[in-house]
Amino acid sequence: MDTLLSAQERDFAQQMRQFYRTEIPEELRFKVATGQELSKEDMVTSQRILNRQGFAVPHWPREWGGQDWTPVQRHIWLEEMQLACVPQPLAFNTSMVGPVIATFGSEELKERFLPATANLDIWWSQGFSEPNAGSDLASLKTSAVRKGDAYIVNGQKTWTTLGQYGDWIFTLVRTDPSVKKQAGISFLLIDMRSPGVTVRPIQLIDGGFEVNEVFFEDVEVPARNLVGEENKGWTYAKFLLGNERTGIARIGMSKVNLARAKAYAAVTKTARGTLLDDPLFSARLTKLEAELTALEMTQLRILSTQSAGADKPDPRSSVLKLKGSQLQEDISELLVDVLGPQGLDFVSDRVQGSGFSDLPLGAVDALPAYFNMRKVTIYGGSSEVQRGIISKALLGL
Amino acid sequence: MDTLLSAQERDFAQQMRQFYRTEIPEELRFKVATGQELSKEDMVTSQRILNRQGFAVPHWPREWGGQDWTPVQRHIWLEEMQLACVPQPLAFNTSMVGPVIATFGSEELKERFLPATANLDIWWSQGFSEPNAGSDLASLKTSAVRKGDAYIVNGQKTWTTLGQYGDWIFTLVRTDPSVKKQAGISFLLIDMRSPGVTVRPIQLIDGGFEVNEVFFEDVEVPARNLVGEENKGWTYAKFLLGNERTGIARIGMSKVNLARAKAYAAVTKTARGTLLDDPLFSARLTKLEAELTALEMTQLRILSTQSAGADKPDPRSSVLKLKGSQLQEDISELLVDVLGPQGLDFVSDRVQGSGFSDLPLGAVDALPAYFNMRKVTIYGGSSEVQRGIISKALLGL
Amino acid sequence: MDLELSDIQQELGSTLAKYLRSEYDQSAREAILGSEEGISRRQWNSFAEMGLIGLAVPEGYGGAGMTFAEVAVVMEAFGRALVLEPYLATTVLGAQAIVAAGSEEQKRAILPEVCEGRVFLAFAGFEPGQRYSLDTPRTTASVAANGSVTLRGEKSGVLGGDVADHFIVTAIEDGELGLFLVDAGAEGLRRSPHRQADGLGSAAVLFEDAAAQRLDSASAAEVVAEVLDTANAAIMAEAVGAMETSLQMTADYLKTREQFGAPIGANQALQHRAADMYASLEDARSMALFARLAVTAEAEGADKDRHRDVIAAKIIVDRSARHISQESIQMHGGIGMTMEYPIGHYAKRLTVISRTFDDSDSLTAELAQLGGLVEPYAADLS
Amino acid sequence: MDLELSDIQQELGSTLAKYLRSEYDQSAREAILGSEEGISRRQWNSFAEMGLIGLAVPEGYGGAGMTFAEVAVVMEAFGRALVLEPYLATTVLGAQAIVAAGSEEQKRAILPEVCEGRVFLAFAGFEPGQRYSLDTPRTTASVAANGSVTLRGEKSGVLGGDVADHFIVTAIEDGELGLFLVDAGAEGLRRSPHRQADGLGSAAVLFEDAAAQRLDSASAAEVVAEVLDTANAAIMAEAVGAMETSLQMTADYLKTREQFGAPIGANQALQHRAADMYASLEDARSMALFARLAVTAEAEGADKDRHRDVIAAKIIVDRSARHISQESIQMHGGIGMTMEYPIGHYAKRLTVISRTFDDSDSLTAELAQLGGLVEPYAADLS
Repeated sequence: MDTLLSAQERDFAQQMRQFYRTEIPEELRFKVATGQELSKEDMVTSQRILNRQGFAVPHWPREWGGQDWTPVQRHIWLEEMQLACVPQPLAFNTSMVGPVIATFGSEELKERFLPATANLDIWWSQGFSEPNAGSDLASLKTSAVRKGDAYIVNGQKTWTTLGQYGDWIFTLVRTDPSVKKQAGISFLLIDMRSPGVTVRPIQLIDGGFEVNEVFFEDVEVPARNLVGEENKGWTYAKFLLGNERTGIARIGMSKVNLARAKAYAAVTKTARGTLLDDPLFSARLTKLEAELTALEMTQLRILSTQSAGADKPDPRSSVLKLKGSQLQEDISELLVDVLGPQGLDFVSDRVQGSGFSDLPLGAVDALPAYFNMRKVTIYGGSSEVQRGIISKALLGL
Repeated sequence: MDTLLSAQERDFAQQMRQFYRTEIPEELRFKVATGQELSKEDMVTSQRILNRQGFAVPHWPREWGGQDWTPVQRHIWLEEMQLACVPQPLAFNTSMVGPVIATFGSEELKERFLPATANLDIWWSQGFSEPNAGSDLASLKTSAVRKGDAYIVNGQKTWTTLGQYGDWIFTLVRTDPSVKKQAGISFLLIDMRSPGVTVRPIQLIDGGFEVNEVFFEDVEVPARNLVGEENKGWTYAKFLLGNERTGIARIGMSKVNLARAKAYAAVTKTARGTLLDDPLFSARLTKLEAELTALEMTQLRILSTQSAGADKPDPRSSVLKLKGSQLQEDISELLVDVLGPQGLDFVSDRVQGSGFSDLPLGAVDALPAYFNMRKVTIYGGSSEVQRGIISKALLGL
Repeated sequence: MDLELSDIQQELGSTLAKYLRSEYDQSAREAILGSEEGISRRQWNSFAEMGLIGLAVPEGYGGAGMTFAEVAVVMEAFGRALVLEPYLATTVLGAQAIVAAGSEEQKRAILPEVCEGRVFLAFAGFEPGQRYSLDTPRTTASVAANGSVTLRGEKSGVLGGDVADHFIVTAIEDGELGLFLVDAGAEGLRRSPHRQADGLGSAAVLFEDAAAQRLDSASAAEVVAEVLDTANAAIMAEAVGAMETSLQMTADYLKTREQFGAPIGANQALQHRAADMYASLEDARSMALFARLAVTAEAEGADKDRHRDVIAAKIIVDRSARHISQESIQMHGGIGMTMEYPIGHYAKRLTVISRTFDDSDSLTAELAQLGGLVEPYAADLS
Repeated sequence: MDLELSDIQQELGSTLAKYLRSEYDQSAREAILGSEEGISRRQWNSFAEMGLIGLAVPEGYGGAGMTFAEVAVVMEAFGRALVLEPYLATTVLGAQAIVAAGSEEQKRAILPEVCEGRVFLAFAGFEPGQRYSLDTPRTTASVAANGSVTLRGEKSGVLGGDVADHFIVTAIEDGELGLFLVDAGAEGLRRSPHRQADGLGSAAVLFEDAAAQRLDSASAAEVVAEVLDTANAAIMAEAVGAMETSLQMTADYLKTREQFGAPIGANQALQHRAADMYASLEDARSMALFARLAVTAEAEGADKDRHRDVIAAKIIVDRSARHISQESIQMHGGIGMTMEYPIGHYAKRLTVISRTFDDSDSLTAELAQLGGLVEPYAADLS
């Protein structure tokens, strides 16, 4: 895609590439490249290196560590990061709560939280979803009742990703139950070490504990932790969810995973050569490569439109999410199928006991990743929600 | 599938096979086998031979030419007919109007019409659909107003298949516009040579003229041509449409077409051998073969249930239509792709001018058939209607 | 033509279903899954008492002398309940191999114990780096001067190999494929137990001059082919059970889960997709039956088409398993991805089944190579 | 990065769109389709007057000296209107081949006439029984003692061959691929005119010692490769135009056609499928652009990837064309199958486009053979 970039953009890409590949510890990037789980420390280490350089929150206002980059530069920043297998800055901090505080928070909140958020000194968790809400987010029930200088919070959140690491949680809470559901919601920041906060991990079918339930029982939250105005939370949430879609197609990561599938297939022997030579396997792989290229071009087209100054809702963003998530799932399945019968166990290490053969490349992560990837067509606006958005734009019905 | 049949059923199949392959002129069967269009005479010839043997309307009451066959025998009768490439009895006569007259008609109507209908002495056309009705059949507007001993019919029907050959047309007409739409409909038989009847052919994208519009302008229809009771037509129509689904999966025909694709591919040279050896082509073919086998087993399972005496609505019939029509379309596409670039013209003959090579097998009919087959997921209860029926059975919502 | 279950099969199916509903519900299964061995020997004893384990073993060796048709009924019921015990490994693969290839003495020594539920068997055929190929193992058998046989080599993906008491092992002896019986306690045998994604146990097994007996009452290649075809038919029946329950659960969820003030099943887009799942299930049911008929056919020449029919069936069952497992989770949303909720467990089993013994690409290529199902001359007028 | 159309391109596109809306509407097109030749020479003259035919021909030969990027704008507009005249044959295939391979004299003799709309060209490369292969024609060129060249052989699927005045023909001369120019009136040339399913004209052409001139100012194989890549990029642009109109028509139909008292577009199942069509269209649009960029790239080494990028693009465009053409008819129901209603015409053109120059299987196999698009070392940390 390099040929589409201007000379300056190519320089910028080169600079990013260089930075990522020399400054971020290879050991971290190797973990990402081979699908290993990152520890909290890994993510903190990486984000702090990025932040030192101003690469953690480039889309934030300049005074809080942002950069005046063009949409294309922001794309290059993220794409090169993914291609270099650099752990991404924690989205809860950088794409979600950070921009909300920067846009709607008081000066005091900004000073208190933004630098620490950019540097991952605070690990934020997200407290939006509730057990019976799903795509109907606004039907949330967690209540915050004002009592003097504090809110008393009661209720339950769920699907809190990496909540086990969380220092603070940004929540949507119902502050006025008497009005229609969107109108009575506020955006409240809660210290997770407050008495009455309990985090319960949920095991997923990939075997891991990525998400959590968070319970609030008479949790006292200082009123100054309210972002913006009371009962305006839904507006802030919509702003946040709009940001969430940025980069959601994860094209760079999908490229890396396709490249892995290709590299592994090339060393996988079959009766007639390698798996990469197998006509059916390579046809499937090739079609995915073409699909991914199409999606990348769509992303670039959107960027080009944005660069030309357009700023209205674009149903092509929904195509990015719809197709990008499907591709992530399909590629995860391809990685499973490279392994054949040796990819069916949940194992913690490719190296087996003495005398036993090592398991093939990908044997540890491919199948768990396949199951984990089921989430990408569900979260961040499910595929069904995206189709609804597109058909609304197309038909207006 | 022979091994699933009892000894008697195998004998029966053998007898059918023998009859079809010796009694029906090879020239007719060759036309069917190679996708050529049949003339009216071809169809009449074939049906009369079948009728002479009692094989045109086996599912009718015995006194009107039917046979007391089991569901399995009826299946064998049709399956072997399709495998032998015998032109099928005209559905409008044998599956549609015949059973309606036999079940709901007066003795006089039966005597007047049934023998001639079975023998294709009368060619029936269907007058149900109207231009703005589509799947919402009951919203039909063609009116029949009683005037003395006759109805005066005004309105328009469409999608009348082979209406250009029609002697008579069975219609749904509105006899009472004052009640809810299903309640005011009658089932009326109209002589197409009556003054005021006009047939206008509609050209389809396959280049042919398979369907027609039929216009009625003050057409006087004797009241004795009413089937059953006035305003009960919707009941008879539902009975008829229920019958229409019989054999709609057309598995025998799909087998013949897959066999054609296979035979043609085997003589189609590619850079590395024949098209039948091409891994991607043969994978696609093979999957279709497996799909077709699955559908055939589903049909047999339904038959087995019927033979065991069950007689309630069975959503598996909708699966037959849904999957069977999709397969017909997919196989028609495969036949196009066997031809490659030489399948893209509409031509009337494989043999070209002197000195020019003959066109490959299938070049005349494959692409027109592909376009024509678009109808099978639309008519007889579209795929969308079938999904609705299934989900209703599944969810009851 | 009669494709209905016989009275005996219906009785077997409903008795077993009743048992599993009360004794093998979600919480019982969870407890087994969380246990050290990952199986319940108490359940296994119950299965033995119900006569399930020796169902297709001749009566002379302690079995019930029935056929694979009855085994398929059990597998389908086990699929509905996601039974974790090594029935496929012991009854379908192991016992069948011994019945087919064992000497009278070997059968008498092992089969009665198997039928009584006292020992587990496992078939060790697949090897690291060999994918789904079974024809040319690198494991070798050597004969010592005293006539004793020992094996050297490594097997992987040995279903039930984590708990097996006896292994039925493929190995090359003098350039020919052979089948061998190895005691799990034999010196020179080591195993590395694994859990599959679906919770079922398997193992890699290392043979370092482990003592073995030949199972040579029939051609090893033929026995392996027949046992694998039967095992494939068995997991198709199991898959149908698992898909049926998946669809039922999904339908129930669509009917009861409310969003935006209505059950999510009120969404026509989901209704139509549920209908497609139903169609997929019927395809799979039909082809599981097709495979069952192929492995139980007694007509002349039926074995010629057995393998072809089984792999054709598996192509469809795998496709349906993929479709139904993916859609069930999608329609459940996040809850479907949790271990606490059963639907994901079904998806995991179905995902593994469609890659057990072979995968879609290998099946498709093989069926094409066998010439497919439709004769190209069907279009002739002969 | 700037992927927007230039001002000139936008102007070209909107002028042409305006012209086609008023002069090439459904009834105008129907009349052309029903005419003897199946094309309108009057329209062709208008296209010439608008400078479209010689758009990418150098100014010295009567053209406008622009690039393929502008030709793509024309093709997309033609796709929206389903233009029947042989623009692809004459401008994209024919003129480009002569520009690339003709001598100065040959270019001066032919190109000005082409640009003025006075002659049609056609590229005769495909042969009966050779499917999509262009490398090894069986047509041969022989040189007489007096140096004159004649061709023997048969070409098929010659786009625009029914009306062409000059053919650009591939043939083997002394074991090497060559390009030749043959006058349509040459003795020994006969053609059998055909209409494609989409109404476009083509022909089989027989050369029986027909007199020819060599086009040998550049390597024939390279010229053929480049011309075909460009032609593929051109039909992708056309396909995008046709798909865009198909989707728009389908959306309009869903909004306006009522059934059971509501627009059929109120059915959520259809809404979601329409959304999938939109996503398919965007994929195709992106890949048509990708192909256009590949054939117009001037960066160093860009030609290395040109063919690879073009075929990758065509895989997606074909897939989208299939999806959108099939779904548009299905959503229209019976009316979509009639010649009177335009949607079926779009489906026919899209069906033909996805089998012109190559088909999905051949493209997929070729792209795989070229190594695909993603470098396997992307996963490295290098």
